[in-house]
Amino acid sequence: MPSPKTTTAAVWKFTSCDGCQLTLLDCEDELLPLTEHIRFAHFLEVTSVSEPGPYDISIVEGSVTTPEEAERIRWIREQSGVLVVVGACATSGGIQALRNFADVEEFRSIVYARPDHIATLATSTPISAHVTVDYELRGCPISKTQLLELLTALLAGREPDLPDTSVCTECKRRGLTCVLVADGTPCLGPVTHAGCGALCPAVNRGCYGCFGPMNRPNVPALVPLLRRGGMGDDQLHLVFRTFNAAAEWS
Amino acid sequence: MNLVLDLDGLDALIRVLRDDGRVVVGPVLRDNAITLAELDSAADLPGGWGVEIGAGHYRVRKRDDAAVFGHSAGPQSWKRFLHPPRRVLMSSDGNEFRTAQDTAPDYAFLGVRACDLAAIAKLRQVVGGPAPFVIAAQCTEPGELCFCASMGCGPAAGPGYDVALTERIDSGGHRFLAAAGTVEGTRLLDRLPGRAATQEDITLAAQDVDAAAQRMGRAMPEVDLRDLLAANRDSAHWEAVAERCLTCGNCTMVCPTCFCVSVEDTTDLDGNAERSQRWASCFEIDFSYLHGGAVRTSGAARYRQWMTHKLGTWRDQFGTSGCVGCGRCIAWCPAGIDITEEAAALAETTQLGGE
Amino acid sequence: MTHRPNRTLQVAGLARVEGEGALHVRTVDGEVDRVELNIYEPPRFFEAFLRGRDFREPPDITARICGICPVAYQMSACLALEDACGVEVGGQLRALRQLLYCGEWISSHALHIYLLHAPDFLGFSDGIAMATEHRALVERGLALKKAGNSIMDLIGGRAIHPVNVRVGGFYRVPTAEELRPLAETLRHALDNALETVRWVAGFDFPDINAPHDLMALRDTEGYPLDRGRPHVSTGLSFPANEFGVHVVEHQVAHSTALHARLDDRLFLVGPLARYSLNSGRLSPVAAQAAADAGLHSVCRNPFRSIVVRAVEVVYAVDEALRIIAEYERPAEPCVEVTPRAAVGHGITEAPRGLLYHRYELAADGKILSADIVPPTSQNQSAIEDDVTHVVRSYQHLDDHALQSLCEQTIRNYDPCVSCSAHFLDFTRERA
Amino acid sequence: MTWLPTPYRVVTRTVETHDSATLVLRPVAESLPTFRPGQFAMLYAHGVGEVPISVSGIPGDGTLVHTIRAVGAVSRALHDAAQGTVLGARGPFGTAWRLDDVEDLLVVAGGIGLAPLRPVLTHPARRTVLVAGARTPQDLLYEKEIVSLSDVEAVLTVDRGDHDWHGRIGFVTEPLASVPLDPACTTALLCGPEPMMRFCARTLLGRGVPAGRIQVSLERNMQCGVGLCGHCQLGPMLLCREGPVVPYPVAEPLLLAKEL
Ligand SMILES: Cc1cc2nc3c(=O)[nH]c(=O)nc-3n(C[C@H](O)[C@H](O)[C@H](O)COP(=O)(O)OP(=O)(O)OC[C@H]3O[C@@H](n4cnc5c(N)ncnc54)[C@H](O)[C@@H]3O)c2cc1C
Ligand code: SF4
Ligand code: SF4
Ligand code: SF4
Repeated sequence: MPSPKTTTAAVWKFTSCDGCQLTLLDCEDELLPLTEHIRFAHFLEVTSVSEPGPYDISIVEGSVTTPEEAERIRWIREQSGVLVVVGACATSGGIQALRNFADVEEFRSIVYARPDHIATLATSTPISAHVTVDYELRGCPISKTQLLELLTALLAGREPDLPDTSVCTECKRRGLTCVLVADGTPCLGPVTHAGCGALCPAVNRGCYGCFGPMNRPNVPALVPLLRRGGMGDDQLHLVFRTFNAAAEWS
Repeated sequence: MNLVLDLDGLDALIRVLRDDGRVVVGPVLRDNAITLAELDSAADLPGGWGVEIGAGHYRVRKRDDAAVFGHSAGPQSWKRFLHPPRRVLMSSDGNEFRTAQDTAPDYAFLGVRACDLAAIAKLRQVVGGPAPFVIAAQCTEPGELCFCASMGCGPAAGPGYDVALTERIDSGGHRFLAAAGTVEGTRLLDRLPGRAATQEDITLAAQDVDAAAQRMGRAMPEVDLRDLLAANRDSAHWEAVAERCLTCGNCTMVCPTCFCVSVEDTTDLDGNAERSQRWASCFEIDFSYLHGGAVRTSGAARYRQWMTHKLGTWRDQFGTSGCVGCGRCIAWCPAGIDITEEAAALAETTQLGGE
Repeated sequence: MTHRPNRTLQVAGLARVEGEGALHVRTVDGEVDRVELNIYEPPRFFEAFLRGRDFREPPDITARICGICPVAYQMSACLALEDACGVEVGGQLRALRQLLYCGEWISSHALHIYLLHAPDFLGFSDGIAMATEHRALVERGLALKKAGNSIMDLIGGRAIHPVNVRVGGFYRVPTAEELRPLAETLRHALDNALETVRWVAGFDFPDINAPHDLMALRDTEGYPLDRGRPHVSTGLSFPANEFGVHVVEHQVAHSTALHARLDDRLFLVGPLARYSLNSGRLSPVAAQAAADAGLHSVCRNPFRSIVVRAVEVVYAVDEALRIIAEYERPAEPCVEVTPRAAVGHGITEAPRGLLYHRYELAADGKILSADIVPPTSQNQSAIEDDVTHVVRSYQHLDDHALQSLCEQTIRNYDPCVSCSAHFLDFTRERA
Repeated sequence: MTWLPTPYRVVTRTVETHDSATLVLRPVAESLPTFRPGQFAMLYAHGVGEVPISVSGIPGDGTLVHTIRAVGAVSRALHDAAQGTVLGARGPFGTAWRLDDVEDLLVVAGGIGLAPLRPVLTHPARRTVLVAGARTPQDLLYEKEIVSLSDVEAVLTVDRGDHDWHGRIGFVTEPLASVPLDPACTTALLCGPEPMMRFCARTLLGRGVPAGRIQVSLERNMQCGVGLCGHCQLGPMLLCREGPVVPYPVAEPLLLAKEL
């Protein structure tokens, strides 16, 4: 038995769907070995135990959409050695950031009969808008491979390998045939951040950008190609305004 | 010795290679494209399928005949097998370092065109590795994006093949003229059912290949490309390309000679480490990362790097051009950026010395 | 008079539930004065921003309501949109959908049984702590969960928010050969699933029966999964398009989740309801497992829901194996769907219970309004009622024990609090 | 075998500055061929990664001497390697400083750039002048050692001084403009940030040092050291092969191009 390491980790949820923290539990083969190296000091979805900070690693899922959350993230930052934010919500505000482009009062009244009971902010913002972030995992949801890469890198003291180039590079390494060129299917792969392993092209589908923009995407150059694939103004507008609506696409 | 094989003969060829323990790789129709995969028999070949190809455009189409090699370069190249997308380099337990087991099988490549034969040579010059057994397919029907003739790499297969096939379908039937290029090739042909080639077979095949040279869809400008690119380091044209370039890296990934790799370190929970290499691209910003930031961040600088290396500085480094004229980078560039057109645009505005 | 006439129990952050909630219980003079399941999961306004989106988007967008049961959202959304467009997806395409859904049931139930719920019965704070003493058990649960995920990876392209689902079917359908290795995995999973039933059947269960009405789908054949008609234990049954007439949501001050009532009565959806209304339709293997576990044809004890879930895992694995055995690759990955101005309804059985979607489309396929009623908002009143019962019946317990029991009562429902945020029918409420 | 490091053990570790340390490495079994000044090794820190590091000393006893500044994960791990740690080394790679027919040696270094130049300070020359700069006095490498080298006329300068600093303040270009030289007989070796080397070379050219006698050591991302990974391209060169030491006339046009 390796001696139990004392690295403590806390998993925090902000406004989100739980999918990214679930990714940790989806590491079925690695979960128990991981717990021999990392102690989960706070992970509400999994355990009733909640130890006070500080924590070596904090993993934060979700965006900031309430005044309480804006407070809480500051406290978490203070308590955490390394702050890792995971998923589209935490890195770009997530799908709920669509409110940033609309009137949140109206949203509130569409969903609730007595909107005055609901405390919410007018915007959904990424964690980095509030505190300094050490590492980001993109994706809606994040990739299990990248999560394990990050955790093993932190444990080994190396830099995690998280390329910020296009999905195309992964698509080609997998040996997939480009759906944009060979089928005329609109694909956001050329401007989308790598990390998923080109899941959509692998099922003959165009990438819809759930990992958000790559480093320096050239969106204007892609737009005519999407049009050629049959996308109209409406669709073009929608396709960049979904899971990473508030990210910098160009 | 020259032999004429029919489809059964081709099938026998695959069988014999497999019996010898080789993994036979060749063209197959898959996911709306003609890709490369392991062949069990000649029935796996894309008989009757051709392609319609343009800048940023590729469609498979039904041919009027049953030709199995009637298609130009597809989305993949032999690079995947000789220089795999990911390869473990070594492992470490902290005290000892071990080279990774080389698990590459003994390959036989079937249907290698002249351009790709040249590419295999250029790639192996850099990355090394065992030579594959090569059955070339002479090019009798170049595609819309082919320019191997102007790169001096085709359409006739140059040296380096073990056997070269020339496919012909006419009133005389569907057949392949098989010519051996090496002793091993001759030995292989000896084991195949076929008839000895006549002079006519040989003449017809040569004519078909010659005619192909006249039908190339593209050509490089007739200037010294190395000088052209060296003279254009500060050209404003790079900005113009950068407006269209997605910096997605597809061109480098599909290029049969682009060899760049990045190294990745992985660790497991028991303290073991592994180093691997994976295909990298000079279009990745991190590719030129130095402490403090990347050297090449603009799209213009990255495109310039790619094209300059491919057509120019490759010669400084390896004594030959990095481009074989297969046209893949044009077809599989989603934006349809055409290296021959960009070279022509540069040539138009450049006075090279010595004229 | 009891010994402790006045007390307050406060659980600030409910652990081992998906999403964020709190519980507040107050007793005055020995009488339960107030029980509030307080869901403070911030609202995300899905129904609001679905308006104006394209009819092809809800399977991807609504999946993001819940990372635990995205397939359920995708399935209900597809069903509702196909209903609006007058399309039915049948044959092997439907079979693939069922297969995908089985994957989610297996994975979600295994997660709940092993990591969230069983620790309550065995006295551990969580699955990880449980693994220190019962490593093999937890590994079995994880293996089972992984089997479910591998179905979703293969059919859906990924386990969380699958990418391969679209209105009308899929983007790419697997070849029979690609499914073969999955069958191998599932045969092992079946053994694990059967052992799981045996294991959980041996737990100690408090003797409590939920008096509420039970509602679940009933399909023309088989156990309900991806389609069917809502049936209620009272004998009531209605078509999907009448869901809104019977199930009405209303907002409560203490929660961002809306509460629902069925014809103004408390009701339950989920494994207990599904089982009690359909136990006769389980596959022989699953039925045998249920019988061996001592389940009768109706089960109203929420604490035994863990056994029902385990039986449902057996069913889902068995069903997945059947589908793979009978699979032939369809010629097209999807049927064509042309939008039209219409309203569509779709109900499927999420692991946690019945999930309703309704969309109103314009002729060009734009969504005019959307309405989503997730299982947890349907169950929320019943959960509070259960907690009230528990507090009433177990007044003699000390605060700590009573609190644990209350939490366990909530976990009986595997409440997926993250998705429970919000969903009220806008049009009806305004009217 | 190209990629297989040879195990070396850290025998001594000397702290040089707040972020730099010198390691002496002894082969665990096999040793690498002898390095020449200016050449580099690829040093591997277990599980963290491998980076190019020049030799900062050539004792001739089979050991490797490297000075490492911690700037990122790998250099940090190497820098921190305690006595006894096993590291991996590959090499020797790259070009060396050309020292044949040296009369007067002028060594110009900025920051960690002094490390690859340290071995030439003891090279026999008619006269050796060292002009070394650093950001602050705390960043000056080998200060005591330099002062003790009686054959070296050393001019040290810092960008920002402090109250303990009584030496020069300013960039290396300033002393370079005035240090006594016999330009025609001078061989100048430059290593430091690119802009520094460009300015210094310009100053020296202005003073009449022949361009062909100015050598610079260049830096690009390197992941293999043997021309396989492609990262170190600078124009026509693969810097791991044709560099890092390059004659200034070759380097100048490349350094002037933007983002090359
Ligand atoms: C020929 C040569 C000789 C060198 N000699 C020395 C020396 O003697 N002492 C010393 O302290 N430093 C030297 N360096 C610089 C040293 O290699 C970098 O500081 C080091 O690579 C930084 O890696 P990192 O992982 O610590 O930092 P990060 O900045 O986190 O780097 C991440 C990755 O980027 C790459 N990278 C970053 N910077 C460089 C760089 N400068 N060169 C090449 N790749 C880089 C590496 O692949 C590295 O793994 C030399 C560089 C070269 C090219
Ligand atoms: S399919 Fe998409 S991701 Fe793949 S190469 Fe084409 S554009 Fe890029
Ligand atoms: S291909 Fe694009 S949309 Fe699909 S999973 Fe990857 S990043 Fe997300
Ligand atoms: S040239 Fe084309 S393929 Fe290459 S990086 Fe630019 S857009 Fe991508």
